[in-house]
Parts: sequence; C-alpha cells; structure tokens
Amino acid sequence: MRRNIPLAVTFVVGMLLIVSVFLPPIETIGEDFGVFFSIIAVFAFFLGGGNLIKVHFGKIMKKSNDWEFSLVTVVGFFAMLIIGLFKIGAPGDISTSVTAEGSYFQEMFVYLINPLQSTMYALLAFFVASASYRAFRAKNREATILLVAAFIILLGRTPLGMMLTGWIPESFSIFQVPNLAVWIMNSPNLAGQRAIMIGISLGVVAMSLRLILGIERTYLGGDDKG
Amino acid sequence: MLLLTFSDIGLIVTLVIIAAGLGLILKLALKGKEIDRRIIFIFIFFSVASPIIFQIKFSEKATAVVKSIYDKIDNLPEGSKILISFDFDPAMAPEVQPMAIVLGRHALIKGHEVVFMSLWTTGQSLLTEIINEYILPDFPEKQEFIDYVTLGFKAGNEGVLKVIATDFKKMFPVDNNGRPLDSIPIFDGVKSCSDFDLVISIGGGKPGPKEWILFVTDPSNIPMAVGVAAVIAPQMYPYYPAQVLGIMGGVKGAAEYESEFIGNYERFKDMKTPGLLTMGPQTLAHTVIMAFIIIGNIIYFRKRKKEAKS
Amino acid sequence: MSLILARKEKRSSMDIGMFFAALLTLGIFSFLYKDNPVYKVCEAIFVGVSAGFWAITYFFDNIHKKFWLGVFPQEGDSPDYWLWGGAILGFLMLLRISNKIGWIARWPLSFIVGATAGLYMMLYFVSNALNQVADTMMPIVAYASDNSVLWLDTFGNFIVVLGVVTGLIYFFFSKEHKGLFGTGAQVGTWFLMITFGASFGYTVMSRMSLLIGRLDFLFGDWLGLF
Amino acid sequence: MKNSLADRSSGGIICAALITIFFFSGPLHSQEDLVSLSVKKIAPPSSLLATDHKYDNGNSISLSWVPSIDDALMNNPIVAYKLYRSSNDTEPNLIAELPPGSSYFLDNGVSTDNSYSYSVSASTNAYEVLSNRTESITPQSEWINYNKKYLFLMVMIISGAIMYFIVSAKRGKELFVRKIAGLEAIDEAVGRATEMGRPIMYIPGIQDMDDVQTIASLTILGRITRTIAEYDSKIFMPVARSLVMTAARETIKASYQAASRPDSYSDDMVNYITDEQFGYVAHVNGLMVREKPATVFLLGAFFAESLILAETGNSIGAIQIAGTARPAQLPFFIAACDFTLIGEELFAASAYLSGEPMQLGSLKGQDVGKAIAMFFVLLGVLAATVSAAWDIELFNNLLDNLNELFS
Repeated sequence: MRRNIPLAVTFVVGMLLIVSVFLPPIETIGEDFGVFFSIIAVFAFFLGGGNLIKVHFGKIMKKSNDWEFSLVTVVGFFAMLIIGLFKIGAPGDISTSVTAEGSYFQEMFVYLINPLQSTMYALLAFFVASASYRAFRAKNREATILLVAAFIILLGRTPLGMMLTGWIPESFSIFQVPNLAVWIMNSPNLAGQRAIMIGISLGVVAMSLRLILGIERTYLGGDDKG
Repeated sequence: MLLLTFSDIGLIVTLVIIAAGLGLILKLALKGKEIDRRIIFIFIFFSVASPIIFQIKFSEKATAVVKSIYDKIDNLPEGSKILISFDFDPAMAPEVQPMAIVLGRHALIKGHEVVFMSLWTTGQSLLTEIINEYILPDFPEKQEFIDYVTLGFKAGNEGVLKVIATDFKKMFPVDNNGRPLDSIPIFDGVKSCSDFDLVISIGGGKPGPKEWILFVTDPSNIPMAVGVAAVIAPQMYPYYPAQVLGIMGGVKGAAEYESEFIGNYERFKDMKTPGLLTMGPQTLAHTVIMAFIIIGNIIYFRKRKKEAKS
Repeated sequence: MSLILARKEKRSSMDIGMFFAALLTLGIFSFLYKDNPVYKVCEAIFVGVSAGFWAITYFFDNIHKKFWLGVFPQEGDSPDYWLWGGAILGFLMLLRISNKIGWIARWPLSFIVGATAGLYMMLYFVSNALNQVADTMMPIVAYASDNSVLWLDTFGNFIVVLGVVTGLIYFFFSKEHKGLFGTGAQVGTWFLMITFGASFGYTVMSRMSLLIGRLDFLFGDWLGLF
Repeated sequence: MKNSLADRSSGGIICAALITIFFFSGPLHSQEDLVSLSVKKIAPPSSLLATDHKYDNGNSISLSWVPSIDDALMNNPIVAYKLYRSSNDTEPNLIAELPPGSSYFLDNGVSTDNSYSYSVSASTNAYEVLSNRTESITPQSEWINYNKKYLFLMVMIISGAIMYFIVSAKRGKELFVRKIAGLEAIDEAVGRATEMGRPIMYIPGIQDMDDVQTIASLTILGRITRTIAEYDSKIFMPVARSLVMTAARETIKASYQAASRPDSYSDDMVNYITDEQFGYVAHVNGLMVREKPATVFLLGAFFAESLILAETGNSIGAIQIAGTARPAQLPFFIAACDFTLIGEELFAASAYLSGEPMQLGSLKGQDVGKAIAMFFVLLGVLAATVSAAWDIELFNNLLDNLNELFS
C-alpha cells in the first residue's frame, strides 16, 4: 500500500501528461498542473517556514553558538509576515496590492532585499576573476583549448583585441580578434551547445520513463520497508 | 601646453598602481608562489572602482561595423529624415540606452529631422525620459514638429511594421500628443518608410531590429542600422553588410560610437557618456583578468619545470 | 546622482533607507575578505526577511489569487471546483508532521514527480531534441547571391555539423571510447571545451557590470561623489 | 490626394455625389467627411469562409476571405479589416481589426456551446463596407490532434528503444557502460570526508520539485546517502524550497533504512533556508566557511549562483562534484569544481550508480536516441547540401519530408 499507491499515482499522472500533448480536450492539463503545484507548494511552506522557526528558536533557547544571529533572522521573518499580512503602510483599503508603492512591504524590498540581492550577485565579478586565474591553465590539451577559447573571447571584448590585430588586412579580417571571437561564438560554440542540449533532452526522456514506469524509485525510498 | 584633467591624473595613477602591483605579483610568481585569491579580489575592486571615481574613459577606436553608422549619419545632407525606434524595456536599458542617447544627439546636431517611436509598451516612458532628460536639454534651439517628433508606442508588433513599410500615416494618423501627422512639417512628403533616409532600431528582443530588417528595410532597400544588446549581437552579424549598414553591440558598441562622436564635436567633448564610462572599468577589469591568467600559467610552467628537474 | 543608470534606490543620501542599503552592500562585500560578524548580520537579515517576503508573496499570489478567487469567484463567474484538488494534495503534504500517517505525504510527492516527468519529457523532446536536430539540417556549402561559394561560411557550417555529431559521440554511454569512435569522442570533448571556454569568457563582461552597478550606487547615489 | 478630383473626367458626377453626401452628413463630422469624399468607394472583401479549426478542443474557428480588390500595394485606401462575430444570432460584435493585406484569422474566443456567424468589413479612414454574413457554425471538439502524428512517431521510437533495452536487460543481457569520472569519484569523496571527520554538503540546486533537474538530483541523493550511511559520515543539506526539503528528507530516510542504519537518520540533516535565490546563497556561503565540509555536491538546477557557491567551496578546499543541465552554468562548474556531470550525465547518474540492469538498460536506450539524432543530422545535411547545389528532385523531396518530420 505505502509503496504501490504512490507508484500508481506517478504512472497515471505521468502518462496523462504525456498523452495530453496529443489530445486537444486535455491539452491545457499541463497548465492546470502548474496551478496545482503552486497551491501544494504554499502548503509545503508551512513545513519549510515551520522548520526555519524551529531551528532558529532552538538556537536562541539553547543560547548555542551565534544565537544572536538567529534572533535577527526570526525578527526579520516575523516582521515581514506582519507587514505583509496587514499591508502596513499600503495606501487605500485592504484590497490594495501588498506591493503597492509606499507600503512597508515594498520599502523593505527596495531598501533591504534589493541591495542584498544585487550585492550577492555582484560578488560574481570577483569570483569570475579568481576562477579564471585558477582554472585557465594549459595543463593538458583539453585545458589548453578551454584557455585559448576563453582568452580570445576576453581579448575580443576589449579595445586591446583591435589594437593587437587591427593591422591584419581586410581580406583576412576573420583573424582580427573581435571577428574571430564572433566566429567562435557562432560556430564551434553553437555546435557544442547543440550537442549538450540534444543529450540533455534524451537524458530527460529516459529518466522520465524510468520514473513513470517505477524503475527509479529512490525518491520514495530505497526498498520495501518504508 | 600640457594640461592634465582630473581623469587623466586618475588614469595615470591607476595604471601605475596596477602595473606595479602586477609586476610585483609576477616577481613572486616567477619564484613559484601561488597567489591568494584575495589579492585578485583587490585588483578587481581597484580596477573597477578607480575608473568610476576618476571617470576614466578609454578612447575606443570605432570598429568598421560601428563606424559605418557614424559615417552614414555624418554624411547625410542636412535635413535628411531619420527614423529611430526604441524597441527595448527597462531591463535591457543599461546596455542600449547609451546608444539611443548618442544617436539622438548626433542626428540633431547634424540638423537632420528625427522621428522617434517605439514598438514596446514599456519603451514609451523610456522614450519620453531619454528625449526630454538627456537629448533635448542640449538642443534648446530645436523645435518639435520641425526638427524632431515623437510618435510614441504603437501596439501591434510586426503588424505595425508591415503597415508602415508601405503607408506610414495609416498606422500613425497622429503623433504622441494627438497631432495629425499631416500637419507636422517633418512628414511633408513622407508616405512610407522608404521616404526616410535612414532607419535605426535599438533593442534586442522581439519585435526589434531583426523584425525591422525582415519586414521593412530589406524588402524596400532602406538604409538600416541597428543597436542591440551584446547577447543578440552575434545573431545580427549575418545581416551585415548587405541588409544592415552597421551594428552596435552592447555597451562596447555604444562606447565606440560615443568616442567617435565626442572626438569630432567640440561642443560635446564633456558630455556624459554612459557607454564609455561603463567600458572604462570593464576594459581594465578584463585586462587584469587576462594578466592573471597569464601569471597563473607562468606559475604552472615554473612548477612543472621544477618537478621535472627533481 | 548616479553616474550610469537610474536604479530603484533613488533618493537623497540622508535617507535612512539609503543608509541601510549602503551598509548592507558593504556588509556583503566584507565576506570577500573573510567571514565576519557584519556579514553574519547581513546574512541573518537576508534569510529572515526574504523568507517572509516569499511567504507573503506566495500567500497572496497562489492562495488568494489563484485558489480563493478561483473557488469563490466574483459574481458572474463559475467557480473552478477542481482547484480543491490542489488544496487536498497540499493538505496531505502537511500530514508529514505526523509520525503515524506521515507516509501519506508521499502521495502528493509522487503526483508532482509523475507530472513533472511527463511534462518535461515532452517539453525537452520537442524544444531540445527535435528543434536542435532540425536547425542543424542545413546545407554545408554556403553561396553568395551571385552563386559564388562563401568559403568561410561553408567552413563554419562544416564545423557546426562536425561539432554536433562528435559532441553526441562523447555522450555515448554504452560504447567504449576506442578506435575511430574514441577519436570522435575526443574531438567531441574539444568542442565542448571550446564551448565552455567561450561561454565563460563571454559572461565576464556582464558580471563586471553588476559590480559597476553596485559601486556606482555606493559612490554616486550614497556618497554623492558625482 | 485632393488634386486627383480635378483629374476625373466624370467630375460632374462626383460633384453631385459630393453635394449629396454633404447634405446627409451632419455638420459635426464635416471635416472628416471632406477627407473621405476624396476617397473613391471601395469594394468589400468577399468569399468569407468560416470553418471549424481542425484538431482542437472546439475553441477555435478559422476564417478566410478574399481581400477587397482595392487592397493594393500602392495608394492603398484600406486601413483595416474588421471582423464581426455574432453568437447564437445575437447582435454582432467587433472581435478583431487586422492590417490591410490580411486574409486569414483564427478566432480563439469560441466554445462548442454556441453557434457563430461572421462578417468582415474593409474600412478606410471614414468608410466601411461589409461582406456577406457566413452561415452559422458550431465549432467541434476533436479527440486526437493528427497534426502531431510525426511527433508521436518520434516519441514512440525513442521511448520504444529505451524500453526495449530495459526489458532485454531485465532478461539478463549483459550491458557495457563506460566509466563516468565524476561518478566514479563519489565513493572516494565520501571516504575522504569520513577520514577527515568532516561533513558532506549536498546542494540540490535552487529550483523546486517541478523542475526535472531537482528530481534527478534527488534520485542521485538517494544513491549517495546510501554510501554515506554505510560509511557513517555526516551529511547536511540546506535547501531553497520547502517541497524539496520534504522530498529530500523522505529520500535520505529511506536510504538510511536501506543501509540498516535508521537510527543515524535525523530530520536536521535537511533544512529549509529561504526561497530567495541570493538569500539562500548568502547562507550557504556562510555555512561552507563555518562548517568546512570536506566534500560538496552541487547537483541540480543552478543559475547565476553556480560560481559563487563553487568558488567558496573551492576556497575551503573541499572536493566538489557538480552537475547541471543548464548549459549556461556548465562553464563555471568546469572551471571551479573537481568533477562535473555535463547535462545528460546528470540524468544518467542515478541509473549508473544503481548498477541495476534495468536502469543501465535505459542508458543504452538513450544511446540509440543519440544514434538516431546523428543519423537525421547527417541525412538532413546531405539532403540540404545536395538540394542546394544541384537541385536534384530526390534530395529535394527528402529534405521536404525531413522538414515535415521535424516541424
């Protein structure tokens, strides 16, 4: 029971979504699933959010290492819930959107979440540099190809590229670095991307079939005791 | 007389510091020492921050694809009619907005008659903002309807293009403010897009430059130039030079154009050039990254040599 | 005033929101040196506030807009009863808390897994496999409008086809990479390496713009240097 | 335009018409009417045909008509075609305005409950002329979309190949599967963590359970935790989605049971952090430098955070095994991680690790899929090249057929 019902559900639902592509009356069932999913996900949030509170309250109660920061997290979480649920600061009555201009919820987004988001994102500028320093070394043939391709593209995107190779006559202009960079992006890069994408789609088809047919069932537990 | 500006001093200081730092690191590298990633971080921070603070601009030499657009606008006789379409939204704006600004300025200073429009709903407010806040303040002498006109946004995507290719006023009976096109001097003698001497689309999504080429300028053989986001640029190259006379790709394309523009027009020597200003830090950072890749390889080969010996 | 772009946090430097935004920006950057209490505070705020942000957003978007207004619509519309299905599955999910009947939570899970498998199988098959194969079926020899052969484009086309085929050979699982087949796989890896190197180099610039944006905010909007 | 009036030989008639119309039109629209008067009368669009759109759920009707003969390329007086629909013989409503030159429209706003009739008009700036009304039509719902027969065929071939090898493997046919370096390294990576007495960190990407990569990641998690349970190492797994938390707990629990160590399992192994992409990353970064895991798995759907996580993991000296099916993020994993599962390998990983014949059989089936893809690529290239160069009919037809097959 505990195993077979879930396996049957997976099979039926999976097959339904596959054949729905060919059957007009149930064509939109995929979109309906999206709505279903978003509702289920909100319910699941009670588990996730509950876990968040549990973990941090636990730390605060036990006064374990770094409990002060847990306090900050919990206060932030509840503050956001209250501000949002009661739409504090939102102009007009309760029917206005929670993200309306001037609502505290929106202000929190603009002045707290937004700068945090964009700064975390901006860390990439540094990591891109340290990763290329470490990874782009001519250790073997593959690594050398990687290095050369990356270097040409990098060079092609600065004035240096034109400065170094601008002298090459127009009839051989493909060897000017900026043009070479465009060629690499359009030919070998495109080919590699396509091979990866075709491979991925076949991988997805095979894995989906394994899941639907119940051959792959790790997500339900490895054996029959569960 | 040699007069150094604030930016020049900044550039010299920055270059000296970076060069000295890299030299020092190279020396350590030759001894076979690995570099802490935080040193790389400092270099990246410095090479981005310093050009921003000192407003350093590198003069970009315009590549042929960009230069051809500049030359086209520069060489058209005064009073030529140019159509510029802003086909982008705020998300794409950082990359392509600089192009819109500099193209607008260039067309106006040459005394051309410029028509602005947009195929994107979200382009409408950007269009107004760019024209009123960036372009017009420098041209108090220019008159609406005689020197320029804003048609605003028109819904219908490619449909709009198919119509204006043969009949402009059918799609735009009135301008942005409801004034009939027939009463606007710029539109005297304009029947379709073919009556423009140059059409420029700035954007990167759909509808955008590609649709302009396919539906309007290619069938009627109208001179066409495009400005696109960097990721789209490779898709535009197949159209060059037969179907489009030039392409500006990403901030770099904008910077090349700005460089050409401020170099030739004394009046705009000190204008704000968002393209060049973003390119400054990017160029330095790219150069620093490439330097580190080279240093990394030097360290690697040193080590391998040592290991081979022992 | 900002040097390059107009952003959301557009206010005078005296503003308290602006001050916080700048402080959080610096706090996140401090992680680059090493982990420290300031970063920990930023992290704690980020986690708490953003979890609350999403909880509220999900609540209003999914439960209120999609579910509640769906089953209890405004006058004139007929209610979508099937949405209850999502709510019931969501409720079953919550049974996870119980030790005794927690296993029922697997039903909604298997529903999701089945649906995702079915949906993605078709989606990937069409958009990745079929479309990419179709795009590669092109003439190798490229002609100019006067019927002369464009050698460079022809070479580019040849490279694309070669790259796709050898790239796919690399992904073969059930055949040993030996002999001619091995050579094919080897060439395939080279194409993949070019792809990775080129894509890496190509993204460096956009990553730098993120940092430029942040520094522009710090120096321009906040400190008002220009 | 106004000058053209004078050129007419039948100027008198037009003048008469002009005066007549002038009288009938009120003074309110006088200006507009003056413009319209200079436009000659236009012919209506004709032969409007409303047919049920085939192979749909009865929610569309296709309309086609012959454009007005005045719809010409030069000096076209027509501004738009307007489509009117009347449902169940009620008052017609305007449903669409189309640019000149149009002759087709798909009306998606219908249902099988009503019957509809249509008319189309051609209009100039001031003048509109209607076509005949069509017969009443009720859209039909079909059960099967025959337009997708080739897609169905392709799906059947690929799925058939995969299932054939699953079945033949089940019957005991030996199958060879080449080594995948990233997966071979798992045992060693887990062992290393055990030796060093440090935990293992598992990150399943930042997408929810409705992304197939997350599911692939959880199937791999099931295999890896089995090994972890056997070695008795510690695993911790911060996640960005509540559903993934629940599913991952189920998976890990089951693996611990399978390894006969159910007591070692605890819910604390998996924790929900936040749905916010970079909030999650901020926390995971902090966790990495504080907990110093010896091994980090980054398997699933990753976006811009891929490199932030991988570089931080690298800075603490962890062995990193990564994998994603998002082509844009692969370069970063290749650069910063020790082993990377590239696209398809991510989906094959669980089957590979299981070592079960049926699972391995499906990998063989996948290879058949790749062989078919290669075959069609080469065939298509051949057909297209020959057809472009010499215009041989056989190859032209072949190319047409292939294009239809892949449309």
